[in-house]
Formats: sequence, structure tokens, C-alpha cells
Amino acid sequence: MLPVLILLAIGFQLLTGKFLSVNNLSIVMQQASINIVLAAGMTFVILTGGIDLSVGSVLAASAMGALIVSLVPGIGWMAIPAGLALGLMFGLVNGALIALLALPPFIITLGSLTAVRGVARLMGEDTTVFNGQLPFAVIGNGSFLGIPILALIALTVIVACWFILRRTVLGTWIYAIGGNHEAARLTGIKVSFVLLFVYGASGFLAGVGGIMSAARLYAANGLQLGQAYELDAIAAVILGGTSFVGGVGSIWGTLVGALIIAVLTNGLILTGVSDIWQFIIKGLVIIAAVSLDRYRLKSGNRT
Amino acid sequence: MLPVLILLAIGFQLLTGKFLSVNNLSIVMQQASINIVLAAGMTFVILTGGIDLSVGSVLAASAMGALIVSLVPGIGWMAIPAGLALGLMFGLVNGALIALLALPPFIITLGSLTAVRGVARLMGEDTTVFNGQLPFAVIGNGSFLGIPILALIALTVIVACWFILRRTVLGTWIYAIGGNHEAARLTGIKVSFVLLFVYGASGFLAGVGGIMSAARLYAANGLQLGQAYELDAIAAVILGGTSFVGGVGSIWGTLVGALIIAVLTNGLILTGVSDIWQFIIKGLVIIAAVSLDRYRLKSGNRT
Amino acid sequence: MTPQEHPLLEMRDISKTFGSVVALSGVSLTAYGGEVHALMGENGAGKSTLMKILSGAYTPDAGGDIRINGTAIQTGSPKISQANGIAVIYQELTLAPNLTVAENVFLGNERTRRGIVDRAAMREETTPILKRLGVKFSASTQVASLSLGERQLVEIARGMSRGARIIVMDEPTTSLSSSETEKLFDVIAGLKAEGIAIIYISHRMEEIYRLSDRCSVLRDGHYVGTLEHDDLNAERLVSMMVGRDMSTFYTKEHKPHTGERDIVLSVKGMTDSRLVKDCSFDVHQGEVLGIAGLVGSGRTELARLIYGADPAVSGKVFLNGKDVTPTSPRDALAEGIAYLTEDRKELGLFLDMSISDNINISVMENDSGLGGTRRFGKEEARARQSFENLEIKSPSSKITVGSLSGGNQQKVLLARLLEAKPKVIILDEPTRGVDVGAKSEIYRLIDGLAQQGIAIMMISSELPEIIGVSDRVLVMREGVIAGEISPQDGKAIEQEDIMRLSTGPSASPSGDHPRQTVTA
Amino acid sequence: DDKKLESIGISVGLLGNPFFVATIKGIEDHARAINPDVDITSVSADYDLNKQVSQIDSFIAKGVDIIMLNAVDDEAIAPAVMRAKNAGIVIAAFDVSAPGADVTVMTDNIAAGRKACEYIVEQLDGKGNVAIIKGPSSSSLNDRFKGCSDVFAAAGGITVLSDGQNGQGSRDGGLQAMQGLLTRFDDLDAVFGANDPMALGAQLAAKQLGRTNLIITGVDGAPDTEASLAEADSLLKASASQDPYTMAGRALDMGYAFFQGERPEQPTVLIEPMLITADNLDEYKGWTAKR
Ligand SMILES: Nc1ncnc2c1ncn2[C@@H]1O[C@H](COP(=O)(O)OP(=O)(O)OP(=O)(O)O)[C@@H](O)[C@H]1O
Ligand SMILES: Nc1ncnc2c1ncn2[C@@H]1O[C@H](COP(=O)(O)OP(=O)(O)OP(=O)(O)O)[C@@H](O)[C@H]1O
Ligand SMILES: [Mg+2]
Ligand SMILES: [Mg+2]
Repeated sequence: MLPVLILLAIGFQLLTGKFLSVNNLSIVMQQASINIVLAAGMTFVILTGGIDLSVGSVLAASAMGALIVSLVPGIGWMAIPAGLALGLMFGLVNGALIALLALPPFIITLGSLTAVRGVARLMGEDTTVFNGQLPFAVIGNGSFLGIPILALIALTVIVACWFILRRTVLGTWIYAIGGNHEAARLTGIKVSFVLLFVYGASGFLAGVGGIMSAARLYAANGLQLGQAYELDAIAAVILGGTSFVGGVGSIWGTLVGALIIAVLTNGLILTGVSDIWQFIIKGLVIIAAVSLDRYRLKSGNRT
Repeated sequence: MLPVLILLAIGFQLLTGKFLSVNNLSIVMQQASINIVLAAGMTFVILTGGIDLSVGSVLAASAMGALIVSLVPGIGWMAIPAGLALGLMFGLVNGALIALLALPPFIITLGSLTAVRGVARLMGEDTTVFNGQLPFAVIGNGSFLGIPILALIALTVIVACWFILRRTVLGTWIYAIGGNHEAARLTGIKVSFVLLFVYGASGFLAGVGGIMSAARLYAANGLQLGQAYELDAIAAVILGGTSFVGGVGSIWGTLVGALIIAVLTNGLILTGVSDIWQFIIKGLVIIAAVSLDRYRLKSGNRT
Repeated sequence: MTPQEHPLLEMRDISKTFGSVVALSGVSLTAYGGEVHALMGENGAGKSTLMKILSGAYTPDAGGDIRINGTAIQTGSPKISQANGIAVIYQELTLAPNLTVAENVFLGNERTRRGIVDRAAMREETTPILKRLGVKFSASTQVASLSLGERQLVEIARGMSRGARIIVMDEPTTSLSSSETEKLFDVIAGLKAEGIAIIYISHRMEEIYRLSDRCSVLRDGHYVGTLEHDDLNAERLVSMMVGRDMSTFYTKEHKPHTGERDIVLSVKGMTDSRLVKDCSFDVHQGEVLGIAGLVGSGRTELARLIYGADPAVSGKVFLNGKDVTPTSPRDALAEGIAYLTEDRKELGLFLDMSISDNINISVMENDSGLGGTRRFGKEEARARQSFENLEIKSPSSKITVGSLSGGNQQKVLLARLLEAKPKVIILDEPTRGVDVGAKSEIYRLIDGLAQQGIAIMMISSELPEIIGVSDRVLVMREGVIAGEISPQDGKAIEQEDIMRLSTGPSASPSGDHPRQTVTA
Repeated sequence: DDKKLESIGISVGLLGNPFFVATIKGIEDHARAINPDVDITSVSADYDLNKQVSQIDSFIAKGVDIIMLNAVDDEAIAPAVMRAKNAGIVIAAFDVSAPGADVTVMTDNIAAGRKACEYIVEQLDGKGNVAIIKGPSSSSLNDRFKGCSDVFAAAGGITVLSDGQNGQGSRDGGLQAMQGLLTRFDDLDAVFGANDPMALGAQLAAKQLGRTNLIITGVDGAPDTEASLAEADSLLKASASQDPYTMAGRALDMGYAFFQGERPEQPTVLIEPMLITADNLDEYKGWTAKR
């Protein structure tokens, strides 16, 4: 998919003359960052052959949690740990249901998509919680050596995930479970533990996404925030070449997939195409991208 | 899942005293009808191991098409064929890309979810198209022998799908492809034809849903109509026991799954629970329903 | 062998029920260090289940216990079984195809350095084991690209790598060819000398005679008895296994091919992009042509090319003189070429569908009524006819095919093939994983088909089977046809002839491959 | 004797929006003043017409006395309204008109757009480059867009650089759309966001890119808008504010009167929005103020 990404970047540069400016690239990275973080967690989950539809809702709940805590005098510094803990907790609940009770991931996480959304709304009683003096606002708006901190977080997450997947035993187990669930069990791999880990990780990273979103917007709304984010995250993973049946894929592919989505969104806005046509073009480019990629690889695998 | 449905119905009756009234049951059937029709098409697709995310957008485009045609003097009667043809066309395009180019269904239909949404908006230039004298309004509001016509359509679709799945060669092929794609090819089954059929059918039924929606509302809006309907349709299919990997499931299960969702939505409104708690309860009931079902069957299959 | 005084392994009074199915009832088994203990029984007798209990994959019903060196161990945990030195090489392979050979060998047992997976060390440790097994692939090969037989060897390497004291091999040779089998036997001899106990499950008598010190027999989940090596003979074993006598094994009543019979199938210059090069041969009416060769010699690939399952680079297929070169299996079937896959679970059966559906699937189209509606009466009649013709043992044709034993599954697949009324049948390892009883029934069936004038190609890695069933044998080596062997003057084909051709000097990659014709 | 008000159904476009939370509070307070034990069910249609029609049907089945309706579509909701009326239920529309409703109370959205953009024209002395961030198509957002566009068109020196970008009605969307606008145009003087979340998002983008010489206005007067206006360095300078609490409460009162058989002289009431800036902030009674 990397060639597709490069083609798109060059195309938008030719069309707008502004796409490849340092300024805009940093905006693209920033816009991509939350989806990259969610998609990284989703990569773990999809590699085991599962799916996590609840990430958008968990992100909303974590952002709400972080903002609410940040407003409590005296313990404002607890905001980040609180948001992360919330995300991790929801992820572990998903994981426990899926790993220990052997329930189907799609329905379980669809259920938590709905239920956690309700919790997120309840937390703010359906209003927007905002904090103009957000103690961790620098995360959303600062930059380090000219690179937005949001983008740095996303890259750190990607590198950490790469390390886990490729350099640790746990990573090998994740691939093994996706490749052959039963074989993994028979060789003595703690399948439940690994599943608990991947859903926990996905929830935790959704928590990270919640913190990032809160820091960027100084505000969170339990209902609107994170709606349909799961689709973008899954799209990034699958565009990146990870197979839906599990066992095959890489975190770098996910990074490229997420960047393609961000470049498309940003580039189309820059060209000034109307909102309606942005939809149509975005859909067609996604289809064209997979077709091109498939044609390039000339392989017949189905995902 | 049938026991869950019955439990829910009895529960809501005890709580509200109004749930099981003839009037309310006919409303529930009416509310469920569009999702039943979409979920029927989705059952075909998921049985082959695929997925169709574009149904909501296709429904919107078909409804727009039908309404726009209904407003053209002289050819108003063409509205229904036009809406159905639009749905079928989009479905066949999905099917052709997936069957002939062997592209991954998730990404292709995610692309068409976006692109077709754009087309639907373009058709009405982002406004609501309205026709107070809709020639086929009886579909949405009439009833026959006391049963709403919408519900009759949904039941007819279910029976027709049951017939195709259980009484025709094509249906057997659909199960075979989902059960073992490569074995199906090696036994001489026309795999591409079957895939073209299932995505075509899903698109066509989304077209039927579009007509039903237009007839019910006398109106359509390219942007809002059908948003996230794919999730409800998929949820109905999976709740109904159809396996995500394909090959296992039944259309009756889908009917029950769709009814559970409709009963939950309607019942919770009747009890007067607040919107937020409706979310939370709905999510938890979905999770509880699969757990209960799994426990009841005591089987270890994962979907 | 020097049998020790105390058994290394004792399994006592093991029972296991799956729902209403009693897979094992009160079975006991002992094994001493340094012995090969064979386990035999018909398909579904409970052999694999017993071994899965030993490995911790299944938890046995309460009552029995497993003792290692006299100490009872906890059952139902793969980890604990492994820790007690038990390694099981399963019949259904337990490899992750997306990982490399070394990663699979060390799966669940990874080597790490400071918490980081040490792939280099795993490769280094795997390489000598692979060398001992004499395989062609390396430790860093992706398992997905290996053939079934090669995967089996990876599975064996895993067992060896764990330094186990008890190694169970559940039908390890089903996808190995004779030379690989020989290598495996050497390995087993070595393990035995090291004092390891080996439990060896197989349906092949010759292997049991050669390898085993003792042989226990199961029937319908019950323990029948144990024979010492010196008491082993076919009649006793078979009668213990099936509870009745069995007369003939290989049947050959069809007229062997003679020059004047019509050529039905003619393959010319078949070549693909990977392995198969320029394969040409004919099959005559009523002839059984055996195809022999080592694992990975390209027999399956050649068959798939003829069947149109994979794209050929060049080459034509003629049927009764007419060019019918198929581009899809559907084409091939329509022309009258049928293919029985070597991998019945992955590529053949629809395990969740009924036996009747599995038999009818490729012809129900022709039977169907208006709008493609199925005619269940007709289908049921076909299924019943197949049950009769092939002696399929099942209470009903409505139950799912997944619940049948291996031999009966294979017959269902054969029944499907025959419903297409083929002129040519390609059988790929038709008796893999099938018990003795069913095996001889399948041989009788092949013979009957040849008598009806059908041209048959039979790929097999079991040399006695190739020799016992075929009229003529082609031997493949590295994708080309290395030679052809036909019996002459009443003298039968010898195993050595086949071995010589299949292992012979490596064919040059670019040059032409002169075909040897050997006459016995 | 008065008929007893026993149950009310409320359906709003999107409950997660604080605006609607305030409307519901208004309705609840006014209804409880009439009957403390009144049964109130409020649901969100999530801007889905099918869903809203289903909800109205469910309210009919439940047999509520009054349906408080914030229509997802100001035209297409007509058939459902007819059904409810035929079932003898009073329909009170608020915020968005609904054809056939018995009473209607709403903000004058054209005026809201006009006021917010007149402020821009004034501050720019009638000269400059401006952009409009629109929202998802809906009658209230479209009216504000129209009110604003008319003002810009009438002012000779104003150039509208872009009015086709969609901020999705949210902070996030506004931020993203504004990042695009600021990259495309170096000489933007002012931006109108069709609602406050989009305007606040636009402000975040501008601040991040270090832009200070910019005027942003919005519509709503939400609590976070108030907070922003109070800050010295706020780029958000003005917002045409609505009063959801009062508006919805009034709709309930009128609906109740209708329920008692009184026919109002004016079935439709338009509430004039108030333009709030840093200067008149203290006079403004916010959405969440105690009443
Ligand atoms: N997971 C399971 N669930 C239900 N029944 C099972 C299961 N596994 C095995 N069985 C049944 O238990 C019996 C014994 O099966 P097992 O696989 O042990 O036989 P086997 O002797 O290994 O046969 P084969 O020679 O074909 O490998 C069979 O009737 C089989 O159908
Ligand atoms: N999908 C694949 N990708 C890459 N290589 C493959 C693939 N399938 C088979 N091969 C290789 O092609 C060679 C020929 O395999 P083939 O299955 O045709 O051999 P065979 O003689 O039939 O042996 P077997 O007894 O294992 O079936 C083997 O070396 C195998 O590793
Ligand atoms: Mg077995
Ligand atoms: Mg083979």
C-alpha cells in the first residue's frame, strides 16, 4: 500500500500545491494520530481473528473521564491515569467475556459499543464537559522539535506495538492464535491470557486516544465523540494488509493504511471539493487502492 | 435465541402492561420490518463468509431515487422499479468487484458505503425530497387483514429467502461456499456467480428497504437516511446464530435476531427509561442474550 | 531393547464421553522406556482421543488416572503434560501456517534472550533436528508453503525439540512417502535407543510389524488386548480390530491394460510456473495408472493442473482424442474428469452439511426443477444408492458428514465423484488415514470402476498399495515424469524399481529430462 | 374541570447535544409544575427520520398526552404528525417547525445567522475575506447559513472564499475543516461557524497555527462559548444565542393549553436570538443557569 500512499501525496501536491508543505504534513500527522493509535490496538485484535467494535465508545468514555477528573480541584493530575484506566477496564471486560466465556467478539463488542456509549453519556449527563485550563493540553497542541506531540505519541505506540508483535513471545502467540487457534491451544499457549491481552490493549489504546482527543479539543461529549471511529480503525488495519481471518499482517501496514485515510481526508479538504464529492471520491479511492494493491501483488488471498 | 425473544416480550409486558397489545405488536413489526429485510440480504452475504457494509447507503440512494422518480409527472409509477433497480445495481457492482477481482468484501463495501452515501446526497443535493402524494404510500401505511403491509413485505422476504436457502441449488451453494470456499470451487460450483448473486441480492433488498422507508416517511434524505443501519442488520444476523466465518446459520435465526432488536428498542421506550439508560440496557441485553444462548447450547463454536 | 522393570507411563481406566458419544470406556495402557508401543484400531476406535487425553488436550471423565514413573499427574493441561515429558504429534496438524518452521517448532516454548524472542537461537536449534530428519526445507521457511507431508515432519521436529521422554505419533506417515518414512524409522530407532517411550498409531500393518515391540488394539472405545512383537500377524490383528476375519486385501479382477485398448486421457506437455515441467502420458480405458514419487515431487500439482484447479503455463489435456484442456474444475467435471483431493477435510468435504448434500452437491443442478428448486426425493434416492454401492456406514444420510469416521468420509467423497459420471478419475492418496477394513473396500471399488472401463490415475505414497492396485506406474521426481514401470511376463512391479526412479540422480534444472522406461 | 396531564413523550434530534439537554430540562420543569407525577419519556432520534417516526409510533402506542417534537426534518415529519394527531395527541414543536403541529416555538435562525455575520461585517468595516463552515444539512443550520450568506452578499467589500466545507456540527469537524481552510488561504479575516461547537473547533485550529488576527462567530451561546468569550485572547468574538430552556418550556406550556382545549391566537412563536459578546456576557443567562 505504500506506493498508493505516495501516489496520493504526489497527486494532492500537484492539485493543490500546498499538500506537501511542512505545515500541512504536520496537520495530517496530527489528524491521523488518533486513528493510528486505535488502529494499532485493532491490529492486535484482528491478528487473533477477532474484532473490537467498541473502540469509539471507549474513547468517548475515557475522554469524559479524563476531563471530569481534570476539573476536580487538587487531583487534576489524576486525569490521565483515570482516562487510561477506564479504557483498560472496558477492554478487559470485553476480553474476559470473549476469552473466558468463548463468546463471539463481534456481538460482544457491538454490545459494549452500545453500553459504553451509554456510560459515556451518563458520565457527563449528556452535556459537553470542557476545561479551558486543561492541565495536559500540551499533549494536544504542543510540539517537540517541530513534530506535534500527538504524532509522536502515535509513532511511539506503533514502535511499541511492533516490538511486542515481533520481538516478544506474546507477539508470536498472537500470530499463532490467528493462524491456528486450536494448534495454539494444543501447544500449551495460554490462549485466554493472550485474548485478554489483545482486548485489554485495544481498550487501553482507545483510552490513549481519549486522552489525545480531550487534549486536542479541551472538551468531550459523551454522545458525539468517537462515533464510527471503529470503522476508520478497521479500515486502516485492512487497508494495511492485515487479514480478517487473523494471523497475517503487520503494524507498519496499519500505519500506512491510517495515513492513506488521513491523507485522503485532508487532501480532499485542501482541494476545496464540496463535501458531497469528498464522500464519493473517498469511497472510490479506497476501492481503487485495494484493487491496485491486489493487482500489484497478483496474489489471490482473500481477507 | 427464540427463548430470549419470548422472555423479553413477557418481561416488557409485565413492566408496562401495554407491550403485548395488538396495536403495539403491529408497531413493533412495522419498526422491525426494514431491518428484517436488510438483515435477510445480509444473511446471504455472511453465509458466504463475506460482509456488506453498504446497505444503509444503498437504502438511502434507492429511497432518493424512488422519491425523485415519483415526483416526475407521468412516470410516477416507475418509482418502485427505479428504486429497486438502483439497489440491485449497486449490489451487483459490489459483487462484481468482490467475485471477479477477488477483493476483500469489508474494504470494498466500506468504500461503497462512503461513495454511495455521496451519490445519495448528490441525488437530492443534500435536501430532503418530499412527496405528500406518494403513489405507493399504501406500502408504508396500509395494512391487510390488520397486519401492516410493511410487516407483510418483511415476512414475504423472509419466506422467499428461506426458500432460496433451503429449497434451491443456489442456496446449497451459498452454504457450501461459506463452509469451504476452496472445496466449493473444486466441486465445480460457480463461485463467482454465487457471490455476484449474494451481493446483488443484498443490494436489491436494500432497495426494497429504501422503497419501504420512502413509503413510510413520504420522504428521503440522502445524508441522514440509513446511517449505521448496517450495524443493526449485522447484529440481527449474528444474534440469530449465523456464523461470521460463513456456512452456518438460518434465516429464521435472523428474523428472531431482528425482532429482539426491535422489541428491545420499542419496549425500552414503553417503560419510559431515559435515553441514556436505554443505551446501557440495550448493550447489556445483547451481551446477556448471546451468553445465555451459548450457555444453553453448551457448544464451543466461535463466530 | 532392554525393557525396564517399571513402566514409564501408565494410563489406567480412562473413559471419555462427548455428549452421548462414548469415545473411550475404561481403557488402560502402559509403556516402558525404550519401547515402541503400537496402537491400532479402526477409524473411530478412540486412539486419537486416548492420546489427546495423554497430552492434556482433553480432560478424561472422572475415575482413571495417568502416572508417569508411578506418580499420578494432573490431567487436562497441555502445559503439565509437556512438563512431564509428553509430546504428541497429532493427526490433525497443529501448526500455525503463518509462522516459520522454527517458530512452530518452539511454539509455546519460545527461546528468549532478556525477554526478547531469540529467533536466531530457535533457528540454530531447529536446523540440526531438520538435518536429522533429512528434509529439504529450512528452519526459516514459512509453513504455509510446505506440503502436507513436509508439515508432518515439522510436527515431528517439534516433538523432538522438547526432549520428551514419551513421544506419541498419531499416524505420522499418512502423508510421508517411502523414503521419508524410512528416515522417520531411523529417527524412531535413535529415540528408542535413548530410552524414550514411543506410542505409535498407524493403520499400516507393515509399519507395525517392523517397528513395534508390543501392539495394543482398541475397538469401539474398549481395550481389546495387547500382542507381543513375536505374536503379531495380520489375521490376529485384523480379527482383534474388526471382530471378524478378512480374506483378500488387494483385489485386481479388472483386465490389466494391454496395448489395443483405447486411450481415454492424454496429457501433453503439462507445465506450470512453479514445479511441474513438461509432463506427458496416456491413460487407457479401464486402466489404473499409479503415480508414485516422493513428497513434494509434484504429483498433486500435476493432478490439479489436469483438473483445471490451477492455471497451467502450457500443456493440453485430450479426452478420447478431443482437446478439452479445462480452465476450471467446473469445466473438467463437465467434460468427465473427476478429482479426489488428498486433503478431504480442507479441500473436499463440507463438514457442516449433511452426507446427502455432500454426495449430491455437484449434480443437484442437473436434477433440479423449475428455478433451481431441489428435488429432495431424487437426491435421497441417489444418496441411498451410494450408501449401498459404497457400503457407507451411517444411520442416516441427514447427519453431518463431519461426524463420520475417516473411512466413511472418504467413501462419501468418492460417491460425490462417481455421481458426476466421469470418464477419468484422478485419485490423490485415496486411502490416507483410512482403516484396514475401509481400505480394502476402497480397493475393491477402484477395481470395479476399472472394470466399468473408467480410466483411473491413482497417486499414492504407499508403495504396496501402488503395486497392488495399479496396472502401470509413473514415477515423478522434481516435477517431471522420471520414468514408467510396467509389469511384463507376469513379473510384478518391485518396490526397488520405484524407489530407484523416485530418488535417482537429481534432474538438471534446465536440460531435458530423458524418461526412463523400466520393465520389470 | 381540567384534564389531567399524565404523560409526555419527547423526541429530539440528538440528545447528546447540551442544547437539547437544556430543552428537556425546560420541558420537565414546566411539566412538573403542572403535575409533579407526570411521566416523561425523552428519546433521541440521532437525526434519523425513520427512528423518529418509530419513536412517535411508540408514543402513540403508549398513549401519551403531548408529544414534544424537535423534528429531524421540518417537512418529511408531516405524516407521522398526522398519525399522532389522529390518535388525539397534542403535538408541540420546538426549535424546528413541524407541519401540522398544534403549537410551535422556535428560534429565528435566519436572524441568528444574520446577527452573527453582521457583527463580522461591522468589525471588518465591510471589507475582507471570510469563510463559512456549514454543518450537516438541517433546517436550522441551513437557515443560519442563509441569514449569514445574505449579509455577506449584501456587503460589497466582503469576499466569501469558501462556504462548502462541512464541520459535521462538532468541535472535531470544525477543527479539521478550519485546518484545511487556513492551509488553503493565507488571508482569511473572519469565519462564521453555523453552530458553536464548529466555531470553537475553528478557534482551536487557528490558535494551534498561531493565527491571532481572526474573527470567529457562531450561533448557540453554549456554556463553553461563554467560557471562551470571557477569555482575553479569545478569537471567538460573538455568538447569536438561543435560549433552549425557555423555548422548550414555553412550547410545553402552549401545548398544555392546547391540551386543555384553548386555541392560541399565534400558534407559532419565533424567539429572537441575542448576540452575546465579551461586553454583554454578564447580562446573558446561560443554558445551565438555575431557574
Ligand atoms: N471432539 C469430539 N466431539 C465429539 N465426538 C468426538 C470428538 N472427538 C472424537 N469423537 C468421537 O470419538 C470417537 C473416537 O474418535 P478418535 O478420533 O479417537 O478415533 P481414532 O481411533 O483416532 O480414529 P482414526 O483412525 O480415524 O483417527 C469417534 O466416534 C469420534 O467421532
Ligand atoms: N501453496 C504453495 N506455495 C508454495 N509452494 C507449494 C505450495 N503447495 C505446494 N508447494 C510445494 O510444491 C511442491 C510440490 O507439492 P505437491 O503437493 O504437488 O507434491 P506431491 O508429490 O503431491 O506430494 P504430497 O505427497 O505432499 O502431496 C512441494 O515442494 C511443496 O512444498
Ligand atoms: Mg485418530
Ligand atoms: Mg500430494
